Parts: sequence; C-alpha cells; structure tokens
Amino acid sequence: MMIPCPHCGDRDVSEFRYGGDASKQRPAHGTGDLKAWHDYVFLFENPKGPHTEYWQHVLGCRRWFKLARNTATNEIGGVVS
Amino acid sequence: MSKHYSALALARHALDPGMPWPKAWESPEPKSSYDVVIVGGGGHGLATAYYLAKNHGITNVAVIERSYIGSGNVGRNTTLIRSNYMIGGNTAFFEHSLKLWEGLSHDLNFNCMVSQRGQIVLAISPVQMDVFARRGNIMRLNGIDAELLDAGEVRKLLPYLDYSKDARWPIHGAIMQPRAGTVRHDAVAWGYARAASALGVHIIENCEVTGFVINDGKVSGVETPRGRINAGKVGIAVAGHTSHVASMAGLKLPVESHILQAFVTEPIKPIVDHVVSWGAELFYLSQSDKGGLVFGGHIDGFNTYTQRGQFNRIQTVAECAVSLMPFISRLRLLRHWGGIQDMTPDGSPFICRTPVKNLYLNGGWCYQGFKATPASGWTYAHTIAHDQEHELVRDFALDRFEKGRELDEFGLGNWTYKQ
Amino acid sequence: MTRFRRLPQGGRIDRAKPVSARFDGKALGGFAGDTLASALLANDQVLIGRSFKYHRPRGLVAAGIEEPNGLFTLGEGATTEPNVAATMVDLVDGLVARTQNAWPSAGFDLMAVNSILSPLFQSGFYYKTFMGPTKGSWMFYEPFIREAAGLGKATGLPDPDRYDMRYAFCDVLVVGSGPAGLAAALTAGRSGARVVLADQDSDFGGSLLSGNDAGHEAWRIACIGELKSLPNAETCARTTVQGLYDGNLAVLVENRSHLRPDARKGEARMLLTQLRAKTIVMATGAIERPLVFSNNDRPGVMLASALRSYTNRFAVAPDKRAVIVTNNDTAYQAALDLATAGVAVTVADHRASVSADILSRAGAKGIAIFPGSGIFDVEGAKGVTRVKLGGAHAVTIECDAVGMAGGWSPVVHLSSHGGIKPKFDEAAAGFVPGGFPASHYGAGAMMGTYGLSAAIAEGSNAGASAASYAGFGKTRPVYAPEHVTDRSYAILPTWAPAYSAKGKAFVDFQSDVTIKDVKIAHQEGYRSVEHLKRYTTLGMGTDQGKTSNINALALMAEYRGITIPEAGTTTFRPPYAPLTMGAIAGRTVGAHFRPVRLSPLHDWHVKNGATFIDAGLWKRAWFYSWAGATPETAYVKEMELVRRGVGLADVSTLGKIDIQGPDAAEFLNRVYVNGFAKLPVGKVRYGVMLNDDGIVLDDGTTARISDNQFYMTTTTAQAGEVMSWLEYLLQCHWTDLNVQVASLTDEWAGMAVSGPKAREALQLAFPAEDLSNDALPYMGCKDFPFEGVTVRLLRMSFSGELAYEVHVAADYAISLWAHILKAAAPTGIKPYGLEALASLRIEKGHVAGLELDHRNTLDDLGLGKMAGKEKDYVGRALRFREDCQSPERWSLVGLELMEPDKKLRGGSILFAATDEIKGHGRGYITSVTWSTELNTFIALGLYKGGLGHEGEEIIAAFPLKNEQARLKIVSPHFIDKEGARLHA
Amino acid sequence: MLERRSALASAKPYVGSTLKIAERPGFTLTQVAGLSPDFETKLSTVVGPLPETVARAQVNDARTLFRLGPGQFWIVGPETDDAAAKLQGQCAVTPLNSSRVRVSLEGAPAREALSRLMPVDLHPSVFTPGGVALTGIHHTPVTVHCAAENAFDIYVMRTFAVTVWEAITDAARLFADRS
Repeated sequence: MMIPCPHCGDRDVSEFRYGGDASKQRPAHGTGDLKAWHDYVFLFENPKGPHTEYWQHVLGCRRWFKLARNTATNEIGGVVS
Repeated sequence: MSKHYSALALARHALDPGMPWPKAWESPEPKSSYDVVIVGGGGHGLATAYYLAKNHGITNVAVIERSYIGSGNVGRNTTLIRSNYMIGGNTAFFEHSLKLWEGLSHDLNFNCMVSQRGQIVLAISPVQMDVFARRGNIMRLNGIDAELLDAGEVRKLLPYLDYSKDARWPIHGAIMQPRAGTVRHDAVAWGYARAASALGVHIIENCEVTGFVINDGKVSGVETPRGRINAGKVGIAVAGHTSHVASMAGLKLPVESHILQAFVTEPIKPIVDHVVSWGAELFYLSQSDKGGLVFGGHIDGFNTYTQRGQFNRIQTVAECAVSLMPFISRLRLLRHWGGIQDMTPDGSPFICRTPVKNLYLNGGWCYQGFKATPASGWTYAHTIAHDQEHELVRDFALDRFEKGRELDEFGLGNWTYKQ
Repeated sequence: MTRFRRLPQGGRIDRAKPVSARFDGKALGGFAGDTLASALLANDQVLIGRSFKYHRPRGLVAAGIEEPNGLFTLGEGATTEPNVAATMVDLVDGLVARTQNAWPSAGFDLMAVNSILSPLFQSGFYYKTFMGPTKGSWMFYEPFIREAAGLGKATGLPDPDRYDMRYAFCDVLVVGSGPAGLAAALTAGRSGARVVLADQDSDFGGSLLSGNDAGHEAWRIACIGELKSLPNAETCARTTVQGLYDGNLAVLVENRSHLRPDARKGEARMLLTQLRAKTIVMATGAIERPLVFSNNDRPGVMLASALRSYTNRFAVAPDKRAVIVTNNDTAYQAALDLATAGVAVTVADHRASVSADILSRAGAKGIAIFPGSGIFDVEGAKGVTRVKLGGAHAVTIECDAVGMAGGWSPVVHLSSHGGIKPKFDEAAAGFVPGGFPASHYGAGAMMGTYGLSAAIAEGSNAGASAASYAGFGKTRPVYAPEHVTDRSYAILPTWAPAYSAKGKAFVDFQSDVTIKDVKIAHQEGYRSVEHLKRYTTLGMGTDQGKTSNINALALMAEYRGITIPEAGTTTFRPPYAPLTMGAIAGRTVGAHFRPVRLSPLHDWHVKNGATFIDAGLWKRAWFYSWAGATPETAYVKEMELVRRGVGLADVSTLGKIDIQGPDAAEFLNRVYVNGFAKLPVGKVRYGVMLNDDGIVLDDGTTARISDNQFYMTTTTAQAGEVMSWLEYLLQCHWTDLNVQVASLTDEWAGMAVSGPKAREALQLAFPAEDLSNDALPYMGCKDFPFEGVTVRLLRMSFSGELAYEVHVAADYAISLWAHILKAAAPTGIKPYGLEALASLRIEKGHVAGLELDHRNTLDDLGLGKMAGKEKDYVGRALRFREDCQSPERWSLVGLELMEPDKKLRGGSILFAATDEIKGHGRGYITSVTWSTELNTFIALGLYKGGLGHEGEEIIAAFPLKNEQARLKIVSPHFIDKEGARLHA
Repeated sequence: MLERRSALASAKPYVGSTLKIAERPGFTLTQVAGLSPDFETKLSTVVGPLPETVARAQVNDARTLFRLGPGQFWIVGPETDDAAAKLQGQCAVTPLNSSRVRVSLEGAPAREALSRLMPVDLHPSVFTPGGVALTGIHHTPVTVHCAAENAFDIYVMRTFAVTVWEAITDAARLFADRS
C-alpha cells in the first residue's frame, strides 16, 4: 500500500505509524466525563468501507495527518484536512 | 453406508468401492423458527451448536453461514493450540480448551489430528526469561504443564536454529509447554458440523444474516435473503466481522477488524518437530503433517477487511524465519493468505450477553480464536442456554473497559493495532 | 526401448556447448539451452519419479512452470534445495539433481505398495481413522504419516547463499513476453514511458519459443532488439512476477542460480525487486489443461503443448509415434510440428467432426485423425507403450508418448491477487479476469485471446493505453508479422472422462487426486470449491493446481448439476510460483536482521572490557571485566563501588526530547500527571505520564532550561513511543499550543556519576565549577562550558546515592568520559554497567520497565500521590475507573528474603503465608537483586493490597524449579528512606 | 580540549573501485522550528531563501537548507556556522551536530546501491541534483540529499550509524558482480 504523505508524497506503508480512527472526537482537555473518555478510547465504528484515520510518516517528516481509506478495498481516498 | 468413522469402516468401503459414504453434514432448507440461531458457521459457531445439543439438549438449532462453513478464520489460522496464559481470567478458560482438544477426535468421531508436539518459546535475554518464568509458574500453579529450558537444552531439541555469533539476538533459553501443539484446522469445522448435524442441528450455508428482529430490546429472529428466521435466542459468532453484524443490532463495540497473515512453505520431510515461537518479534512456526512449514507473525497493523496482506509484513515474517532458522532460506513459500480478525484494546475476547435481551456475543478473539474454539463453544453454549455467563468466561465481559478490568495478557497496552 | 530421442538438428539448444550435469549420481549430458527436464527427456529418462501418495511411476507432464511431477532435489549439503521443477532449471555444468520421494529408486520403489492399498487412501481417509484406541493415539500414528508425507528433504543446515533486494519504479510493467507482452512492452516503450518487461523464462517470446515458424521468429527477434535498444526499457529474464500487492506493488524475483553465484564473491543467487508500477499490462498467457482419463499419469503422457515445446525448442521428440488426444483445434499445431519433426502422429479428437482445413493440413503431414474418439486407457508400467481409444474409433495404438489437449486456462493469478475474482468465459472455456482496476490491462491468452495476430493487436493496444494512463501520449503500435492467420480454437469442453476405462484417472497429478476423490468429496458434501480443495488436497501442491484446478471445479459442477460459474471460482493467492524464502528476506537476515543501536560511548566500552547485553535494539554495557568475569559476580562489585565510592555509568540510551515554545510548560503540565507549570528554571523534576486509558505510559525527568525550553528524558524502552505521542497530541489535538519538540536522543550522551564521592569526582573533573550543595542542590541542573563544549549537569539519582548525570554532545562523549575517569581517578572511580544500574534502582525502589508494563496504574506503582489534584492531565478521567481504584489491586511492594540460604528469582508468584500454593497467587516478583546494603536478596513486586500488608511474611513460589522462599513485605525504598544521601 | 569522535570511527571501511562510500564529517546541523507566524521571514533574513518543499534542498553559499515539514528546517553549514547563534531567541533552535552522521555515496553505481536501501524512485530524471528524500534505511530514518548527478549525502542517526553503514556497504558489495 502506498500512503500519500502530504509533505513527502506517496510512500510505502512501511514508512508509517498507524494511529487509528480519526473520526472520533477527542474529549476536550479537562473533560472528566468517564463515559465520554471510555467511548473515545475503547469503542470503534470499525466500518467496512470509508474510514478516516491517523498516520504518522515516522520514517520521513514525522508529521501526523488524516487519511481517507476504504477498509473494504484499501483504496486510498487521499489526505483529509 | 458407514455413519461411524473407523479403520473398519474404511476397510469395508475399500472392499466395496460402490458403497457411498454418507454426507458429513446435512444441508436442509431453513425452518421458519428455531430455539437458537447461531450467526456464523465458523469453528466457534459450529462448536457452540454442537455443545448446545450435546451438553444442554437444545437441538432445535440453526447455524447460519454467509459462505461455506469454515470459510473464515478456522481455515485460515496457523493451527496452534496451547494454554500458556497467566492472567486470572484467561488461564482456566484456555486450559479447559486444551483439555477439550485432547479428547476432541474421539468426541466428534472425526480425526482432527490433535498433535501435542509441544510448543517452545525462545527467550532472547535474561529479562525475558524472567517474564517467561512468571507465565510458566502460573501455569504450573494451575495444573498446566510448563518447563524452563536452558540454552543447551534448547539446542538439543532444536539443532537447526542460528546459534552462531552472527545471530542478531542470542538464544538464552525457552519455556516449553509439552501438551501444546497443532490441530488440522479444517477438520475442526467439519468435525463439529458433522457431529452437530448428527444431533439435529441445521447447518445452513450460503445464507447471509442481513438483520435482526428486535422488539422492545429483545431479539426474536434474524433476516436473511431466504426469509425471516425466528429464534428464541440468537448468538453471534462471526469474529472478523463482529462490528458489522453487531451494528445491525445497534451495538458499537471495542473491536477493530485487522488482517493477520499466514504462510506455508512447500512440503518437506519432517524436520521441525515442535511448535517454535520467538521472543525477538512475534513469530511462530510449526510443520504440518503434510510437510509444509506453517508460520505467522503480527497483524499488518491497520484495520482492513481485505484479505490481502501487505508485502512489508511478508518480508518481516520471512526475515524472522530465515534469521531464526537459517535452513529455511532455501525452502520456498507456497502460499500466503490473510484472515480478518477482531482486535480488541486489551487483546482478549468477549463471550457474554449483550444489552439486547436474548442476543449473545462471541468475538474479539485477536490472535487466539483457533485455540479457543472448543472452550468457546462450550462456554458460549452454556451462556446462551442459561442466559448467564459460564464461570470460565466471566471476565470476557463487554463492560470491562468501563470498569477498568482489562485482561491484558501480554502487557501491550490499549491499542487494537499494536496487540 | 527408446521413447524419446534428441533430434539431429533444430531447437534453441547450442550444440556447440555441451553441458554436463549429474543426475542421481550419474552424468547427465545436454547442451546449453536445455532445461534439466529437456535433458532428462533427451536422455530418454521418461520415468522420473514417484507420485506423492500412491508412489505411481511418473514422467514429465509439462515443459514450463506448471509441471506437477518433475520435482527434484538440487544441490548437495547446505545448498540442497528440494522440490524444484526440472522444467524451470537451466542445465548448467556442475548441476546436481536427485529424484525424491522414492526408495530405493524411482524405477523400483518399495513404497509402491501404497498403490495396491490405494482404495484405503481415498480422499479424506485420515479424518476417518487413526483415532483409536485411546485419546492420544494420533501421537502414535502421526510420525508415520509425517514420514510418508512431505516431498523432498531439507538439510537443516544454514543456507550459504546470499539474496539481494531492491526497490524500483516504472510507468508500465509488462508481465510476460509472449506475442502480446512483447507488443505491449514495445508499444509502451516507444512512447518514452519507463517500461519493465519481466518473464519467468530464460528467454523472451513466451509461446513463440515453442514454435517453428521462421516469420514469427524474425518478428520476435526484431521486437526484442528494438526493446533492448530503448534506454527507457528494462528487460528481465528468469524473473517471475510473484505477486501483486496494494498500491500496484509487483514483486519480481530474478533467479540467477544458473550462474552458480558465489556468496563469498558477493554474488547473489536471487534478486527480489519491489516494483511500484504506475500501470501494469498482464500478458501472462495460458496453461494447457490435461484431460482426465484412465491411467492418464503414465510416464510419457504429457500436455500436447509440452510435446510441441520439447520438439521445437529443445529438439527432443517421441521416438516413433505419438498419440494426441484433444477437444479443440490448438492440439493440431502440436501434431503438425511433431509430424514435421518426423514423429508419426495419431489424433483422437473428442469432437464428432474436425474442420476441413485441419483435415487437409494434417492429411498433408500423414497425421491420422479419429474424430468422436478419446482415450480409453493407457498401458505401460514405466512409460507409455500402447494407447487404447474409445468412442467412434476403438483402436489400439502402439506409441511412445501421449499428448493431452484439454483446452487452455488463462493465467489470471495476478489480476486475482488484486482482489478481483476471475469470471468464467464460455467461449474460452476458462476463467478470465473478472475486470481490471483503472491502471491494469490484460492482453493475449490470459484474456482468452488465443490467435497470434489478435494477441499482438491486443497487446499493442494495452501497451498504448497503459503508457497513455501513465502520462505518455504518443506511440506507434506494433503490428503482427505479415501473413499470419489466426487459427480457430473451437473447443468442445469435456471434463469427465468421455471414453475412459476404470483405471485411476488423475485430476491433480502432484497431489494424487483422482476423479474418484472428487466424487467422494461430492458424496460427502464437501462441495464448495474450497471444501473440495481442502478435503482432497487438490491444488495444494507446489504447482498450486495450475493444471488441475479448473478441471476439478468443472467436474464438481457436473456432479452437482450446476454450471461452472454457479459452482464458484477459484482464488489465486500469491506467490504465483513457489518463492524462495531467502529471496523474500533478502539481506535482512542474521547479523543484519534488525538494526543495532550503539551508545556514543560504545567504542570505549569495547576497549575497556565491557560485556554487552541486548536491550531492545541497543547493545548496552552489562558489566565490566574489572569487576568480574560473570554478571552474577561482577554486578555486586559494581554496586559496592557506587554505594561506597563513586561509579560512572553510560545512560546515553535514555530518550531525550527538546521541548520549546511559549506553551511548553502548559504542554508538560498536561502530559505529566504532576505539575510542571511552576518548575523553576535550573530545576529538574521527576514526572509520570499516563495513556488516555489511565495506565502508566512512561516516567522520566524533565529539566527547565529556560522559561520556554525544557529538556525531557524518557525510559530507554519507551523513547520512540513517547516522542510519537507528544507529536500526536501537538499535531492532531492540541494545535492551540505553540510548542515544538525535537528528539535529542542521538545528540546528547549521558553518563551517571553516582556514589558518596560523586561530587568529589566531578569537582576534580570540572575544577572551575561550583558544585557545592548550595550552588547545585538535589534536582538542580546547569549548563556550563568545558573546554569549548557545553556540558549539562543534572543532579538527580537513579541509584539513591549522591548522583549527577553529565550530558554532553555525543561527539565528545568518549573524550569527556575518559577525562572524568582520569581526573577523578583519586576517588577510585570506575565504570559500572546495566546490571548494577538496574540493581541499584531496586534498592532505591525506583520502578522501571518490568514494573512499567502497560498494565499498572499510578496507584499500583505507589505514585498516586504525585498526581495533581487541581489540574487536568492525560488519562485522568479513566484513571478513576471503578476497578482501577480498587484496594484489591496488585501494587508495588518491597520484598526481603527471609531465608539466607535461598535465592530469589524474578517471575516468582507471591502467596500469603496461609494460602494454598496454587492458582494465580496474590502477585509476583518483577525485579530481583542481591542487596549489598542489606546483605540479602531483595525484590520489587506487585502484591494484592500492596503496602497495606507491610511487615507480613509471605511466600514466593517458583514451581518451575520446585522452589519456595519466605519473604517479608517491606517498603520498596530499601535504603535511605529519608533521602539524606540524595541531598548530601 | 575535548576531542570529537565520529560514530563511524571504528566502522569497517568500504573499498570499491567504482563506488566510493565514505563519511563526510565537518558540518554543523541546526534544526529550527517556528514559534511565530513570521518565522519563515525571519529565518530567510538570516539564512537566505528557504526550500519550498520537503523534496528539494536549497543551497545558499556554504549552507544547505532542508525543509522537514511545515515550519521546520535543517540548516547544514560548515563547522564554523553561526546560524544557530544568530537565530537564538527568534525560533526554536535545536543544535543536532552530533546527532547525525553524514555518509556520502559517489560514483556511477551510487543510484543502484541506494535502490537496494530505500523505497524511493531514484531514476535520474526523478531524483535530480538538489532532490531530497526523508525516508528509511534499514528501519531507521535518514535524510538523503542528491548533491550531484551521482553523488548522495545520507544523514544517518548517530546511534544507528554503524548498523546503517554496514547495511549500505553490505548492499553495495552484494551487487558488485553486476557493476
């Protein structure tokens, strides 16, 4: 799989660190709501289809970015801003 | 026709080539209603149906499978069985599973080739030996076999490893479970299907469950392209696709679907007589009875439903194989394939009731689905029959993350994709 | 009798270059251009081995990669390579080959008794027996089954050869160099696109190499010549495209075994290329299918295309007469070519009638044709002697060879690797690609296009389209040679034996699967394609069912009374052909398996008697020879040095992070559980980080260098994780914070100076600096210049003694380290290693990797009080989950051994004195050391209820060695509880 | 005075006829990152024009500038470079002089050698002089700079310098039969 790093261009997946579902909204710093944190940390939509996710170009520019990918096909939709 | 399998039956059929064997399992048309519908005709679903009938006398059961039975991970794994678990909620469950494996061929009258050849886990540092010792001690304290091996003992058992000074990590010793081993994986699906079918269970292939019938928080059936099938109780056993199926019942789970690859070389004469695992990186290898070296490593590391693995992971695993066992370099990879597995944040599974009444969940197996098959079926059947979790799976609960009761067997932290 | 012979002329062999190989200990002669297979046949070695299960005599079936029978063991000793298809091995001087799976020899094999017992060995027999008499009986039978199974033998010796790997990129990859592939590559090449043409064969041309038409040959030569002249084209022979992966990654493996590469000279046996292609043209051809009939596995029964290939390409032909059995027109090309080579040919054609064109062309060559006929049976124990036909012409024919022409199976593997299922094409009577993604194209026989000019046209079009997709517009098409007439295919698909006797009729030669096995699978309900394959092992051999899958699928469809598409399709998984493991691993094996990480002080340690230990990727100084020869004795001396004098340890492996910006303090305040907002400049603070789940992620120290700059250290093990975590928070979530982070792990070396004489030692080393307790108190830090270099001195302690860490730019580390040792020599300073470092911290009760194992909370580690009550920090919410706060949790305790004659071991399980010693206990020992201070073994451990049980005597059990010991629960701070030493 | 010592001081030298692989010491490496919106303007006042993308280096007299990503740069200058001092206080300045070892590959087979090591297109029409790739060699991060047609500078992490050196030289030796 080739991952399009927004800064370095298309690179092999082996240069990246995966960071999981990026569609989840991280509770604001300071939120003490246990359920909000539980759902954020532990529950996943895990869709078979379009997925937005974090990747870090760890053997490259070290930038984290959001990527659209289809989990049913591994087709890359592109970087999401 | 010989319904019972034996050497004698085989001889009778050999002498009378015209005599047909009966079908291993029947494929009836689905009825409009069952006491229990199991969604998923994999190892766990079929085992559950078998134990529902055998242990609980519930025979009005249908197993509904989207494709052919055993099309999922029961036919895609590396066939290992073991019970080297050290976390309280895991040890007894997996040992129960190993005990069931030990009698399974007899129980099912189907030779699953349960080969207790022993698993050897190699340590690459003294610290790792301590970590292994903790595991081995817990096993011993729970009546499970475990032995520490020093480097010399390992060399006697596994003379083909790299003991040279070129080895990136030296072998410090190992922990061995002699009763661990391998099982012919497809036979498990077929054996359970045949035995369940003989007890009256309906096995319905090529029939996808497309929805649940839920009223007032209670499930009463499933929708399929072949019509609605009513059910007193419904059990989900579709590891790999648990999120998708559970979402049809409105559930959102601590599960992500990831691909785990597996590999087999061309068949060769016997050379690796144990299951060998390595502490440098996740890597495990055994030789099938057919002669191929079967091995695997980590998940690819990002969620996907494609059964196609990434080549960099294939390289990683080949590097492990050749570095640990340099003779493998000259052998050839015959096939590699992928299975989609449920990954949970703590690497442990679920066997439990769900917030929907009469709907039960079995999933989240991570790397350990195959070895768990008999105990999973056994305890899931109990859970469904009694509407109460079996005592062996009390910790495999959905709410454990909310409660802070993670079952982190390997100490990898809460990351589905790092387990 | 002679069955095959070398023709006096012709072929692509170089008769001026004789080659001598060894086969089963005897000389085997041939010529350059021969394969091992063609040389065997030329030497009339028709019987070449025994079948897998029944040990039936077998001969070659194919001339290419699909060969199911002709598997040999090549090489000797450590270079032994089992199961190699003779058709893919170039005959070279020095080649050594042996038959396998037969004893004592292929000609006389005692295991052939299996053939007599074969009714017992029908498919799936082993699922039905070997279960008794007792539960564990399989363990008795298994060794016999294992011994009987398997093909060749591996040696267990390390492979002496090397394997190379490279990355490559191109615009157009063309797979296969037959007519369609050549046309595609050249058309694409003419556009200026970067083209790679790969073919598994030793030469380019595909099916053209097996032909004998001078016009076609001229076209082939011209195409290759032009292609090779293009600077933008790369041609790769002996290069199999083994798999296609996401992102258009094609994996190519070039086999250089024929060059007999020498690893000592830096020569690789294989080169694996990871090729990223913008577009891919698949011109992978088609493989001929056998026909299923009684005794179709007799040596000498081959694919018709193989007979043609051996005759035309290798100049090896049946001695006198061959029978060809077919259900389509393409077999006549083989018949005509054999006849041209002087072989008498009879064709049995399943079809009721044959076209006039064929009748006239065949008639001209004296070929006898029996329409409406097929093979009833084949005779000849160790090679074909006679064929009996059935059907319209039930005649018996004496012959030397039989050619089977059951139609063609397009090679759709690569398109299938991409996840697209093949679809059945009625006209082609085979599976063709079920479609292509935008950047993929197919051409020629793999698309079911069998005519030469049609294939060339399709190839040229595909090449042009691919180039255009890759951004290269203009090209010139490649045209077929003149006067080419595309012959008809006219297949009448026949799957079940139409005219056959009752002898074994094989579907899969290599796995010894007969038509009866397919029937049994059907009877027993193993009817889906995958069940059929798994139950009968069909298609599971090294040939991956290249000749058998489609026949089996079609037979099952016939038994089920459904069409082939209804019966399903078959999935092809990579690799396309058996792929050498060494080639996949490449250079990344042995010492190069994983990178080695070295401290800037490494060279000093090497020269000064350090023994090293692996810690993750790092090689760390474990102990030094001045203290002893084994770790068990040395670390105790090194501990004593630190407790009584002063020692110097390398701590450069700690993760180090530069944190700068106006919001740096706020950032740290969020990631650490304890407060950092008010840390004064010139001070260091210990900090702990949690993950979002409230579990401890890491600990370390952070110094405030200036208002807006901090210097963080992490544990060695978690350095990478922490760095990524900080970047993640800053880049993805806390974008409002103005902070920059940079890794300093490689920039700064660190050395710990520890012991009561630490200040004295440092004062000697840095006489110009005021190091008094007032000037640099505990947890103080300062930067100062020393001989032109900045030295960062942090007064903190892992050992519990008066201690400092001296950090300096890594380039100067050895020089500074040596300076300290020399200047402070009067204090008796010496180096100490990791074992002592890790043991000293146990005495002080500092947690480390074995305690920070992603399972423990802040409270478990006795650090709960550190957490800020008024501020928020990562992991705070989930830290307070119900069970995370339970007093029953296992938490950190100190443990002191009460029985002086015993030893404590890490991994021991802890029990209360009155507990029965079974189950999971109440905790376990994480870290153990001999305490030089207490003169006994001490440990850190986790215990249910933790220090609530302080003072209790408990039991440590180590059943793996049948040991138990009595311990006392004590504070984990074994020494200097009040911290007097730290503040000294 | 304290002596500088290269991380490759005891690495086994590479002897080749067509390919030269050697350490190229004697540089100053400063990482700078922005803490204010006008960072790039301020930076270019001190060091001259900045590289526009990650993929191209900018050579300004004795200095070579690399862009690491948004608002982050490397300044590689001579040993006497005073850029770090000049920029102090204007942005986040992190001296990294010891943290990287510079290995140069020169000669006709240099591209082929590198193709063994990094998954980046090295075709002369694609990776041209001035080109930069932030990528990985032997699992470790590297910055590869195409200094001239067949000359490359590879900035390797110091603690991995020996292992990467061995990976590079091993790869180079292994295709010697083809060069």
